[in-house]
Amino acid sequence: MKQRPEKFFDEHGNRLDGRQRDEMRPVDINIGVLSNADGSALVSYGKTKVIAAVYGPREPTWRYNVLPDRASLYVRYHMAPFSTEERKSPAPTRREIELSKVIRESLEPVVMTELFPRTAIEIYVEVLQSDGGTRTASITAASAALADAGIPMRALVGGVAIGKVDGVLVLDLNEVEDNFGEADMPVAAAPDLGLITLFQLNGVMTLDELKEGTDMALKAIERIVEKEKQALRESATEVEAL
Amino acid sequence: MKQRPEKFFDEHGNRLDGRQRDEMRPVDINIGVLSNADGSALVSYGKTKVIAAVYGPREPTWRYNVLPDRASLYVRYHMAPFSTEERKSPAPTRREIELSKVIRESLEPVVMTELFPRTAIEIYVEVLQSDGGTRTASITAASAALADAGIPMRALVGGVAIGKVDGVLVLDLNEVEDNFGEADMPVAAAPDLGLITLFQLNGVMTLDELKEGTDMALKAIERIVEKEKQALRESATEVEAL
Amino acid sequence: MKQRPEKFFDEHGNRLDGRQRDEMRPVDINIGVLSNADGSALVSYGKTKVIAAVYGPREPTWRYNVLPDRASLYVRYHMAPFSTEERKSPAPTRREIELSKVIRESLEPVVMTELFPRTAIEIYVEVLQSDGGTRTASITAASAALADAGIPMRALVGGVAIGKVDGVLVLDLNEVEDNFGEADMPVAAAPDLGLITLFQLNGVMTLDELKEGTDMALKAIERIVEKEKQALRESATEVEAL
Amino acid sequence: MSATPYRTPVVSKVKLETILNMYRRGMRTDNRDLYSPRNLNVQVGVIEKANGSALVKLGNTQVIVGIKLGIGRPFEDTPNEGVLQVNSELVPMASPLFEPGPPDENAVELSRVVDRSLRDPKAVDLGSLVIRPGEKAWVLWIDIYVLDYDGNYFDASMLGVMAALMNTRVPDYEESESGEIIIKKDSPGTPLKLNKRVVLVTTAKIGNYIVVDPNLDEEALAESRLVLAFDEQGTVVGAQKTGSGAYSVDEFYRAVEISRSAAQVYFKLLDSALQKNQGG
Amino acid sequence: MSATPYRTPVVSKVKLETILNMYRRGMRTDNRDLYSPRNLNVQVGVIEKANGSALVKLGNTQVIVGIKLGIGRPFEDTPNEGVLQVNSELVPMASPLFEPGPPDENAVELSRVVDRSLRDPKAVDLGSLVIRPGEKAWVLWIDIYVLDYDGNYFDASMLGVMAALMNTRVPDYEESESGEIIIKKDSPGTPLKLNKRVVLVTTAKIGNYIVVDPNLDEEALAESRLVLAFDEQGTVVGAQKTGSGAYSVDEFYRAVEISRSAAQVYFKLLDSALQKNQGG
Amino acid sequence: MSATPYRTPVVSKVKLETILNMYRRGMRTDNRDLYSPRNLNVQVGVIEKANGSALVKLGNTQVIVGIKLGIGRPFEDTPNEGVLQVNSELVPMASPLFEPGPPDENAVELSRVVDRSLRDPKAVDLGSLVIRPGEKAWVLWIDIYVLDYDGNYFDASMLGVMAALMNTRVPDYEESESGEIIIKKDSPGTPLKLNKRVVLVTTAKIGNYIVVDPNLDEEALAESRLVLAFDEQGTVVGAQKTGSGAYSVDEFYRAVEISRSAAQVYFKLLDSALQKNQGG
Repeated sequence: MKQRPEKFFDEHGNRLDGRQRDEMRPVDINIGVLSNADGSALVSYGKTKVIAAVYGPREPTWRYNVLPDRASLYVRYHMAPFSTEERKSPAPTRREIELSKVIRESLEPVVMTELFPRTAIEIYVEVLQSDGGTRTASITAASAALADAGIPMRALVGGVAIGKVDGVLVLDLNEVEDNFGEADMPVAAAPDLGLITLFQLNGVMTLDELKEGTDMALKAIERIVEKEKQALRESATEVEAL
Repeated sequence: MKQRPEKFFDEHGNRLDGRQRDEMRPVDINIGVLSNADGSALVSYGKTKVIAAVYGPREPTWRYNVLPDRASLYVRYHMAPFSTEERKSPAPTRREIELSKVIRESLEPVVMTELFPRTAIEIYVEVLQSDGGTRTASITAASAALADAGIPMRALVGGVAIGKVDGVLVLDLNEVEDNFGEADMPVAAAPDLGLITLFQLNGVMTLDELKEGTDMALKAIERIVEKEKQALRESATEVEAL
Repeated sequence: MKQRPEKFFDEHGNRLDGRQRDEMRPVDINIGVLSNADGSALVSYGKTKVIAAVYGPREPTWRYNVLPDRASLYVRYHMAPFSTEERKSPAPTRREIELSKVIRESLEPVVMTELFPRTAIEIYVEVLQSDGGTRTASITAASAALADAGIPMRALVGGVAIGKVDGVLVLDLNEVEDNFGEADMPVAAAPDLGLITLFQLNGVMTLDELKEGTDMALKAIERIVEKEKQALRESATEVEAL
Repeated sequence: MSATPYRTPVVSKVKLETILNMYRRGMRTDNRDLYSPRNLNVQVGVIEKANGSALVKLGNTQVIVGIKLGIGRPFEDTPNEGVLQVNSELVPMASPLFEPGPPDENAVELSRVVDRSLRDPKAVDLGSLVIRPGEKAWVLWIDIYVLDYDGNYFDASMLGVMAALMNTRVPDYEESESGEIIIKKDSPGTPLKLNKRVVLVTTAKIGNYIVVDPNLDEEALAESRLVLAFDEQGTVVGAQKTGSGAYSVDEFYRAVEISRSAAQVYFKLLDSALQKNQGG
Repeated sequence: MSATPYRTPVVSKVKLETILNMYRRGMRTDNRDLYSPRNLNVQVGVIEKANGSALVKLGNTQVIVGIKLGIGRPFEDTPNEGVLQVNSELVPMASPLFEPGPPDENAVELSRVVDRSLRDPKAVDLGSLVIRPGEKAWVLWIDIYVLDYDGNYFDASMLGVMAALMNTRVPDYEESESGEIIIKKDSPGTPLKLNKRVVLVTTAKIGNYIVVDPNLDEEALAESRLVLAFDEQGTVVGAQKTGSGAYSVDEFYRAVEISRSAAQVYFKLLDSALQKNQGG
Repeated sequence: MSATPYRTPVVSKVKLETILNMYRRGMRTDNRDLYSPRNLNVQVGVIEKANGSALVKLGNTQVIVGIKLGIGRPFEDTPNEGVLQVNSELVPMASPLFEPGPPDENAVELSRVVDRSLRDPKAVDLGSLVIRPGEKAWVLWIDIYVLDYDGNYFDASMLGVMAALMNTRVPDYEESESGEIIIKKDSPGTPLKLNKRVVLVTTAKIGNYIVVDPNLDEEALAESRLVLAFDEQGTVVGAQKTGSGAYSVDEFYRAVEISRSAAQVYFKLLDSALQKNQGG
């Protein structure tokens, strides 16, 4: 366990890693990093690194679970044993079970599952390194991987977590801010549709803080989805260039 | 762990909870306590409280297990984590696996499964509080819930446990008598058919004791099944009155 | 845990159990020891005792796993809890999972699975006593049980492990030689076809040692398969004699 | 693996129309207005062997909560606190939608949302549950059992948890010479210390409407639900969007405001249900 | 979840008629009368590495029992006793009716019936297995392996357990300076102390008949079975009705009486089988 | 239960013919000769939070290896050594042939072959990882993650393990007064001590040909594969035949010779990939 820092801001109001309160960590999106998957993306938010792969639409292995009017979405959020401070057992934890669910529910509003009845679209997310914000980075990666797989989507989705540390709202909280802060509020949205698709709050906030935080998240998500689009465009060009 | 009592009877020959040796604890049977289940019953023998719910006959979820000539009976006996002295893990124990089996086998002789081939009748029993005699109270509850679900039965079933403490046979043993007594003999029967449907002995008895105990149990079961019938009649009247 | 012996050979160059370096332990093969299984064999290499049973070809229980052009082979290698020095939990270990796989793969080259499409041939091996060489004894037992079940085979298979102790290659290593030696090299082969069907090396060998060891194993396997044939002939005669 | 649910109750288009028509007139099929929860009935102390317990009926949804205290070890990073453990089971008797087996993703989500909504605002005074710092502490097991499911187990469960916690007594104990903690079985004990009370408020988004405390039909029709935790001051102490739909920003803020008002209704319902229970 | 069995051997109506006809004449298909068990063959010490072991053949039903002693901790409520653990496996090689995997309800029932029938009459002197009260004790692992199943694994298993227990030696040990218990591997040890011997007697109810030691066909035809545990004095030390049928009170008492006589036959068969085994 | 695989990639007869035709001319579909492995690309230190890590691409097969050091207890029979633990996962993102869930027989086999090939030749100096003999030692967790599977995860995994081990630093620590080991989180640490380097070489037998480092198509066509572990001196330090086929003695020795040469190629490829990585 790391120690709780004495304070979360220096004398200039900067955060421990030098960022301002409404500043993202460097975001990196890499499309098509795997050869077998139908689509894939490697996304990093600072030291947080996740990889997402998409298979489908394909005939489901678990037949009993077929939906007659649309595709079933399957999501597995999983942390690599080496991704955490202490080695993590590979068996799925209750946290991973919950996160798989909320990530699925953050993508379902945008995937056009009605076009592929009786099929499965499988999304596998592996957290390679965890430094805060893994679920929101996973949503960004899954969205990009879905697009890379050519699966029709109403819009792209991106995610980011808002934190509250020393009573101040901060954008894209890192692990120390998450572990020792007062609140962690992960948000995902599809800016092109104006839709919030994930919302969780783990901590305490006034109503005003909740609104301020949500607005801060939505603005950042616009920029993240812009990055997604750019990465997808570049990846398409690459293919063309081959 | 409770302590072993010094003796199980007071100077008047009464048991620790004031009962005489052939006296039941107060029996309470409450029909139709759940809205979703096709039938349900809440049964208490003193502090022992169990609830049973019945679904079916319905198309089985586990298809491979279909019987061509009758319904399959499914029974799950399960203890709530808060039902026992020390908190019980919700994972099924070997005891719960065995008890699910013997409860199922105590009901199969009376359920007219031959009327519903290729279907499943599911019986879920939850022990809410355990103070001795949970399996026999569960059988009584399951029998009442089956009747409440309108499932045709040859007869009602009831159960009670005979104990042996300080060398004396007692009716409807409670937890202390069970834990520290010499024998626990749970019996279930369908008095209207004159059939014993459950019989177990956990302890040591002479042949005479075994017979005396069995007779004592069968007499008590007659009274328990009377209570069942009365509760079912009252519940039917209630519905009528609506 | 047993102690590591000071040396593995006495002054005459004999091993701790009196054998010479290229000497097998007594091999015993007993055919048809079970009444239910379609074929069975009890095999001992010294104190190592394994029993193998074969069912099939029969309709597979696990339907999804049907192969359209041949039978599926199922192998379970399992150790009885009392077979080892310390009691072994009956839950399958990673070792048992791996050994089930390599035993299956050592038998597949000789079983004429193409004659029975869409069926399952199940092979159950139970190690009753483990004293080194259980996997190779299991292969011998499984081969004999397959033949006893009347399943057409291209050839019989036998197995034996080569060890290296005090720098010397030895045939059919026992448990002490396995635990404290420098190498354990299990080999299985079908001598009539000149085929190696199992090869593993757990330890360190020069290329020359590896070749010398392989040759030593193959020669021993010829004798083991001869014993298998003899046991099968005698068992056939017995049946005739009934 | 989380999968799109397939065992969902089927609700016809006609029913949807009927329900939306009623909403237009500010009404619901079970005679409520859009922002009122169902009737609440609470019985506390139903499990005498537990340290605290409550049976809650929110409409036809029934939840039983049992609380057990046992001796354990504090977590390494909180040596001065007792241990809070929340577990929930959606037992198969409660609904044809539930299956036997270990907790599925829905039961896990319920446990974790309740857990966070208690833990983050420090609703339970965990500091009062330490026995010997870093060595011995009470483990507070909260077991939620959904017995009958007619929609909205979130709110019903948290009301049950609150009633059970308020009803919980921490047993007296003594230390043996060798330092062992011996619980005095039949001692009166002392009431568990709570810092604040918390409720969960679930709203469902159906068409353009936001309704409080959805019943089973409404849950089946809802695109999405928002579960918000509030304390009595109206501070948000937890949140979870659940379900496969999404919210516009406007809808979202509207749901938050509606929930905040409903939270105060729940606190009042809980108080009066507890009073009735004590009176009865 | 316990389910009505579906993998049961199918026995034709014709066979049932044949069998009942024979019963009428006091005979069975395998040349026994109604109240006699099948032939018993016992080999002890078959697993040299176990502390005790036996291979039992009751007709074509084969069971191997291995007994292991290890160092463990007494249970808290019995600080002066060793720990008895009974486990059984119905391994898939034994029958097409058995499946691989963790013990199912039948294997669990077998373990628990054997366990209770040993524990309640104190058949094993567990007091002799304590090493340091409350701290160290022998754990006596009894592992039952049904290798070939032609009906009635209850009786065969208990005969195997008895033969193996009578064949078990408790290893010698010494305490190291630090208080560790070091087992002397190749020591002769001392025989395990038994207080009494116990057998299980299974009777099947087929039509109006009660038959002892049913074979596989008879089990398939039986409405129900009664498993009774007896000591050599004829005291009942355990009981279990198993199977989906029921007993009239009269049938039940008849089965008890028949079983009680058969128990004495089993004790004799066991003795002579053990004698033969030693002689051989 | 191990079952004949059924989820194998289907390769047409035509493709087999094409491939064999190319082999006859000493060529392969991906422009290699029969005995050359694919291109190797290695990135070390990709997981900053791990004590060592490497991402390896062998052709299109990608493997990431993470190494974690934690404080544990030496095994009883090796009180003077640290503990080596190898675990691998064939995660479902890597291939439509892989399924989610606990490691299957293939993942278990991969873990165990890598483990033995490190353990038997004492590749890691486990003696340097003991902290207090018999009491405290480093546990070296090697986690292999196959991310993209285009054949031959054995060789790719071991190359990743080697690169990650060479990149691993053992943290500094201090002992508290009470004897606890406190890891200094941001200390530079010291490089892990390796005694030797090991590679795995997989050859596939296709028709009469033996080819090194088979890709996915070749694996699908191969009757059998041989995995051999070598150190830099060419000593064999492990072996595993895998797959449902068999080898004639001649083929077998041929495969061993070919593998031995290929091992040296792997060592060179690894060196130059590491150099490139450091240079970049």
